[in-house]
Amino acid sequence: MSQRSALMGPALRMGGLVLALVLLVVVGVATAGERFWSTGNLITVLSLAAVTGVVSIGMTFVITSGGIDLSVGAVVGLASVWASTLSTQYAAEDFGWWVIPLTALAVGLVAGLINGLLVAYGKMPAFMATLAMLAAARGLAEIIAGRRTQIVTVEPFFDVFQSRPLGVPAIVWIFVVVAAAGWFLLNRTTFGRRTVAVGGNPEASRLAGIKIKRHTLYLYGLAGLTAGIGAVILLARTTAGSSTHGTLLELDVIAAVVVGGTLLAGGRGTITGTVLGVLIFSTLTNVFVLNNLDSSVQAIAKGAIIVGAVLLQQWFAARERVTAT
Amino acid sequence: MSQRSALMGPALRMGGLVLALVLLVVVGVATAGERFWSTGNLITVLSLAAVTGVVSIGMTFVITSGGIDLSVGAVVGLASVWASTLSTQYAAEDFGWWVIPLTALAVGLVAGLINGLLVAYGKMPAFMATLAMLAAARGLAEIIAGRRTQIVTVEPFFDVFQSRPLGVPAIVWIFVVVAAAGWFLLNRTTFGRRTVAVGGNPEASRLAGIKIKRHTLYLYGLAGLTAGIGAVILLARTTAGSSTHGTLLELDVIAAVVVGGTLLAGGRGTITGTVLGVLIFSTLTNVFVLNNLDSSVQAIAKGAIIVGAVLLQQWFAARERVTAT
Amino acid sequence: VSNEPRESEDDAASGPVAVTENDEPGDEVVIGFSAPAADHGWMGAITSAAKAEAEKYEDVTLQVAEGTNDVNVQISQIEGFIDQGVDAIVLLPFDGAALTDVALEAMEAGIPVINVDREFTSPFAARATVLGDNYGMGVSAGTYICEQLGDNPDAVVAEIAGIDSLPLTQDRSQGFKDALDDCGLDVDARVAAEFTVESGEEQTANLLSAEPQIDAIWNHDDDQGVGVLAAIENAGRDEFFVVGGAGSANMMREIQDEESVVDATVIYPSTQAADGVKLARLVAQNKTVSDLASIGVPRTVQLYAPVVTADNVEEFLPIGFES
Amino acid sequence: MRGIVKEFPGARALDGVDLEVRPGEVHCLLGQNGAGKSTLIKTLAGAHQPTAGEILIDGEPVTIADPVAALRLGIATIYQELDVVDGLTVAENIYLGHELASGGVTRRSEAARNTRRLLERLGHGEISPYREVGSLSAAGKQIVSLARALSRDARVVIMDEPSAVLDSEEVGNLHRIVRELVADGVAVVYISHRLEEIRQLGDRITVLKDGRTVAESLVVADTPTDELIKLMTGRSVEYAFPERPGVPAGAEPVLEVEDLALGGVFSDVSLTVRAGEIVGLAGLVGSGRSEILETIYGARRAASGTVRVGGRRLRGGVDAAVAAGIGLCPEERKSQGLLLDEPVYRNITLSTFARTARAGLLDEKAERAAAREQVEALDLRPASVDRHARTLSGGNQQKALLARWLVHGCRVLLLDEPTRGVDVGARAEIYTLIRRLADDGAAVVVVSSEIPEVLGLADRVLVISDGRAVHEGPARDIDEHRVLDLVMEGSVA
Ligand SMILES: Nc1ncnc2c1ncn2[C@@H]1O[C@H](COP(=O)(O)OP(=O)(O)OP(=O)(O)O)[C@@H](O)[C@H]1O
Ligand SMILES: Nc1ncnc2c1ncn2[C@@H]1O[C@H](COP(=O)(O)OP(=O)(O)OP(=O)(O)O)[C@@H](O)[C@H]1O
Ligand SMILES: [Mg+2]
Ligand SMILES: [Mg+2]
Repeated sequence: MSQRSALMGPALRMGGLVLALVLLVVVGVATAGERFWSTGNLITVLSLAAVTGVVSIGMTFVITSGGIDLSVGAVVGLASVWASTLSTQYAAEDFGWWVIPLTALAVGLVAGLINGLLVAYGKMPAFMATLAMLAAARGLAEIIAGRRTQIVTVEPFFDVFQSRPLGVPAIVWIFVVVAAAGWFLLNRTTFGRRTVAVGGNPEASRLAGIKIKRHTLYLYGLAGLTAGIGAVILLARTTAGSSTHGTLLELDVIAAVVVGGTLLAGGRGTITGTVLGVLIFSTLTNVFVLNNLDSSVQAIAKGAIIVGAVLLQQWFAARERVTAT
Repeated sequence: MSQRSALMGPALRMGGLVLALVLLVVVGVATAGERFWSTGNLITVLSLAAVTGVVSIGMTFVITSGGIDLSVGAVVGLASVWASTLSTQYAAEDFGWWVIPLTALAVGLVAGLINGLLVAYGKMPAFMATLAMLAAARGLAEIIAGRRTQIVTVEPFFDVFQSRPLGVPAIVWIFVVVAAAGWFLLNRTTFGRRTVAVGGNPEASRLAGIKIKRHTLYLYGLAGLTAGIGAVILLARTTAGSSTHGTLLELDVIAAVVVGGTLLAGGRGTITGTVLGVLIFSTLTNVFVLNNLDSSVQAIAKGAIIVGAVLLQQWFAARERVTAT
Repeated sequence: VSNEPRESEDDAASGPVAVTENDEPGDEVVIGFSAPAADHGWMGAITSAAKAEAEKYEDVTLQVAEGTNDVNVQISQIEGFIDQGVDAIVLLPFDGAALTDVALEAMEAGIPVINVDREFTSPFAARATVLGDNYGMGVSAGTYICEQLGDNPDAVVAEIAGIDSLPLTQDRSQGFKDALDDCGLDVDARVAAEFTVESGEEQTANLLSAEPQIDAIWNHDDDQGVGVLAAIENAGRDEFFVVGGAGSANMMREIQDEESVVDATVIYPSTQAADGVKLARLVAQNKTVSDLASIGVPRTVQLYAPVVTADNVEEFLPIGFES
Repeated sequence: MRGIVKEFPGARALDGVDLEVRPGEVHCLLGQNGAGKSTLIKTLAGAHQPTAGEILIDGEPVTIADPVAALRLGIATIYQELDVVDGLTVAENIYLGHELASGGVTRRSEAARNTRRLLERLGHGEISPYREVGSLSAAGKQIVSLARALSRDARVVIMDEPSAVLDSEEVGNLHRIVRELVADGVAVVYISHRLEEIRQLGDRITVLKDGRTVAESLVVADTPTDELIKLMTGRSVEYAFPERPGVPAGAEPVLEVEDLALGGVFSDVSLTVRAGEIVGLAGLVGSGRSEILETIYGARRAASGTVRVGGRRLRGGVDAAVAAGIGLCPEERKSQGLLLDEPVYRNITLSTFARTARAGLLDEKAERAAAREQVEALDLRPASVDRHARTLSGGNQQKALLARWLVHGCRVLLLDEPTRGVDVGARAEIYTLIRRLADDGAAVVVVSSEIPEVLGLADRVLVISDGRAVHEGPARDIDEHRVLDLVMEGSVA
């Protein structure tokens, strides 16, 4: 029984999310029919989910460890700007298209590591450290970009990132690969298991010999890295870098992760849930647009979904506790 | 001796904030001279601080209790819109100017109480409940306003709220009164004691007979109420209600409260610190404007101030622990 | 790389120059300038054009407040200008209604206010007003689309608006709708972006998904247009033509490009604030606009919103701003 | 370990401690609360760095910079506070920090296999390695901690009060494991406040007092209990219970509980406590005694049943219970009882500050005075009401909690494990205090896992087994064996 309940719990919780997603799909089909249920539109939904999705994977790790990262949106903006400056583009023309994604990843990683340093070694509350990074990264992005939209003209970059292997856009593949890698990392590696441990009981983790500070540093680095990947996807999609890229992304990402079932307090994380959470919100947007509905109503629906999902999870968790005895 | 340290600790911490503020003032005087150090400009700084300041007082209570309220900015927007609809304004013409502030306060209070219900009785993490409210309140505000700016034409309202008793704008007086009331409430009343207790150890507080759910409900109600007051101030300043009022206010407010020394984890709160935090940020903005400096640089400075202030507090806290014996 | 090192800002922002005796140095004047955050190209061009204009006059000191989208902060900036006693204020408000009161205060304090782009709600709040023609933009775009599709009453027309809560967006949409009405067309699908590339791309991707067949698209803003074009490219669609708005150099280059879906754009001058600075100087120095017979600076200047097409793009490219 | 000194900001927890442990022995550490036992072993385990002194292993001086270093040296530790991660499975907890992994990828089935073997060795083969630890009871978690220490193949195993949350059967199990370890040549450092346990298990004893070694490596068999107590406390204390004056015949029933039930945990619990009476609840860990107290107190919502105080039916939650004059000293002092970063006086007046307040305005002067009075009466040390509760030792924290209800003036006092982790000296004081409260007319219910304590302290005993009361009667008429028999029968039935 104990084994069953240990497996049933998550399954039940996922069930709720799948149900919500199916419901949205049914509404989509009912109201927009073929316009919704076409390969093209479904690919649109996935493409739109890619940025939030990739960044959410990194955020899942941070939240699982009991932290939070408010700076991801700003870091996406900064990385997109840095990777599309004239000098980066010249370098890309000279050395190869990979200079652009590499720059974005490096910028994201460094910003993440700075967050990690402040949180782990500076002992700052993650909320404040990453809030400071939010402000600073946006400011820096604006200065670098001179507040202009930087159009990318390196064709080989687009040849790679706008390609459609098997008819599916490369950026969707990136999302899929990052999600799969994230699942593996969280569930099947020592890094992932330690992340859960640090979030669930930091003192016990320390006593078990886990180097919590270093681990925390890596976690924020990882979140920054996924923000860098998000920037690459945005560059590929919009063909331009801008300091406004990723505005308020952090809120969408956190909402998706927590709606997916990762505990905000840390100690439990689920990549599958995060992916479902991301898909729910991106399908919601799509259904609203297809029906020409007001974005204000959509905002209210979003609020309601957050409340509903979290309350539902609480209910499942309570049920689980009862059956666990 | 232990009593002394109990007093010295906060005094030291406040000392750091006062120092930061004085430093900013010195920079202001050095770079902008009379343009900075004039009654007119100082009143400008205070007027600018009024909205953030009033809302920060409510937020101080919520954070002290271990919670967070991300919705205050959106609630300011919603309250400003609701209090300036045509029907509210007709009612104000008929019954009196007080209909407008009363509506704003009521809207803020109700939104806050809904947050409180979700957090206290729905057991939702405050971050998620108020994130949902953020989305929903913005959406609702847009729908009510039809996305138009609603101009207030009720003259008696302005006669009251744009008056300048003793040469100081009414809205600055409101800030002063709210801050004083907040200080008294937090430090001298059972309500304040409960707030600190709930933040310090909710389970112990509950088992000691404190009605923590009801208290939590009140706390978010209070935060909503201050958001309502913030909306009134914005109405008085801008003469118009708009669904974009208060955008991103929550981040400024949280930054000010935490920089002021209130513990994000709950259990310790300081109104004096919050007021200093608010003044530091609003003076910073002012000094930047007077020197024609770029807002991007200001964003970076803001990030640096947050990091510096929190690290400094950590340092004081560590020292305090040493001297506490 | 096509967004080559730009020619100096003032070249990009100024059209034909008429030198008059008004340009002779006069009394020293301090002009306060405040505008929303330069978070997109058009707004960036507004600020740099204003600065460049002020540079030209040795008798003008331009006091530039940092751009902000927070009306509360913008009000405090104007309060600061009043307190400093500047000679004139050029104000592009984030929200015209919300800044009216403080503008009135300035006027009452004897400081002339030049209102740019987003109109105050009180005629007493500004000494002079420089406006783009938002309604006219919509009309121009609609008329152009009518000319192209007028014979097909079933044509599908889509609209990608800017920030919906701004009155200027509402005016543009109204003008567009009215012009389409005239030739029996209507707006079949409409989304609103946020003047950012990212939102332009996202909203357009959804829009294209929703409408499998489109004949024409009007996009309000060429800054978000970068994203709009990216989304069109991503979707591999080209059965329609696109009309832009504002008039960025980038969009004009697209017009020159035969392959591009962009056929036209409607100018919304990014030189408005520069005009505001010029007028502010004249007002402060008690001068008059030299090409008018009447004395004194006029109350309202409404700028022209021409349509740029492949035929006349060469002429407009120099005043196109970089996104 | 020689001359170990450990200073905390503001406190010298260890002030020159010597400890020598040999392979193949059970070395017991004894000392009052706050004597520095946990601090000493944390120094050994690398969790704390000593301020001075040296640690030698096989005669070689070593520095133990962090827990990893200690583990590498073969020192495994079971800490006093439960140190498991709820969100991980049993196997993952056991291998946390030394995962079985290839290139960072965990080998799950191998870990599960080894875990099953370890658990079987501990007599708990029924726990699945894949079960989430969060769903285990406190005792189950302690088993996982044990298994984790075993999994390290250590030369030295340190156990800090491992038996505190275990019932007697489990304790027997634990002792068997310890003996096995010792037989394999492992050295075990064992901390417990239960003297009889030390007598059964220990080979040698080191006694700490106020951060100093007062006796080193005494041989257990040669040292009488009295002497140990004297060494620990610096005076001789009777491990004795106060007199039972007997409940006056006409005493009013104060607390009446009828057919109380909580879904899935206990049912049909009825009990009546009269003024001046102490009722004890005896039973195994996990039998539901804490839940009974918490349900009476309104902290859990009863499925059915009624609670009356002074004849008036109690409705609502904790606040109603407190208002009616019930007080609860919870099982977990730190997490359920105290505001650790608030001054002692605010902890003491946490239930009464609203009463001293006028129209919502606090009267801190009155609060301090009330607190000071209790601090003096209970001999709480240090006797400052402005110290933060965090800096008090366990026994003094417990006194502060009792003081809270003394200030409140309770008619009914519910005490859950009032002496858990409290040293012998302080215990006697707490017993006397509880009796004094009863004499002053309070109705007291005591839960303790130490059966002699329940029997010695209470006037009347309820034996709880599997959530049901299987026996009720005067404490005089029953002994420890009988209680255990009842418990066994109860769980068979
Ligand atoms: N982190 C800390 N900071 C300050 N003082 C501490 C800290 N940890 C322990 N102390 C103090 O050190 C002393 C020894 O504490 P320790 O926990 O070692 O006692 P103990 O013998 O294990 O007691 P118990 O039997 O209650 O577990 C106490 O006075 C305690 O208050
Ligand atoms: N939150 C809970 N939900 C459901 N069951 C619980 C919960 N907490 C405890 N239980 C179960 O209730 C029973 C009794 O719990 P508990 O361990 O508190 O009993 P106890 O006799 O007080 O023992 P202890 O001496 O450890 O306090 C156990 O079977 C336990 O698993
Ligand atoms: Mg201990
Ligand atoms: Mg118990």
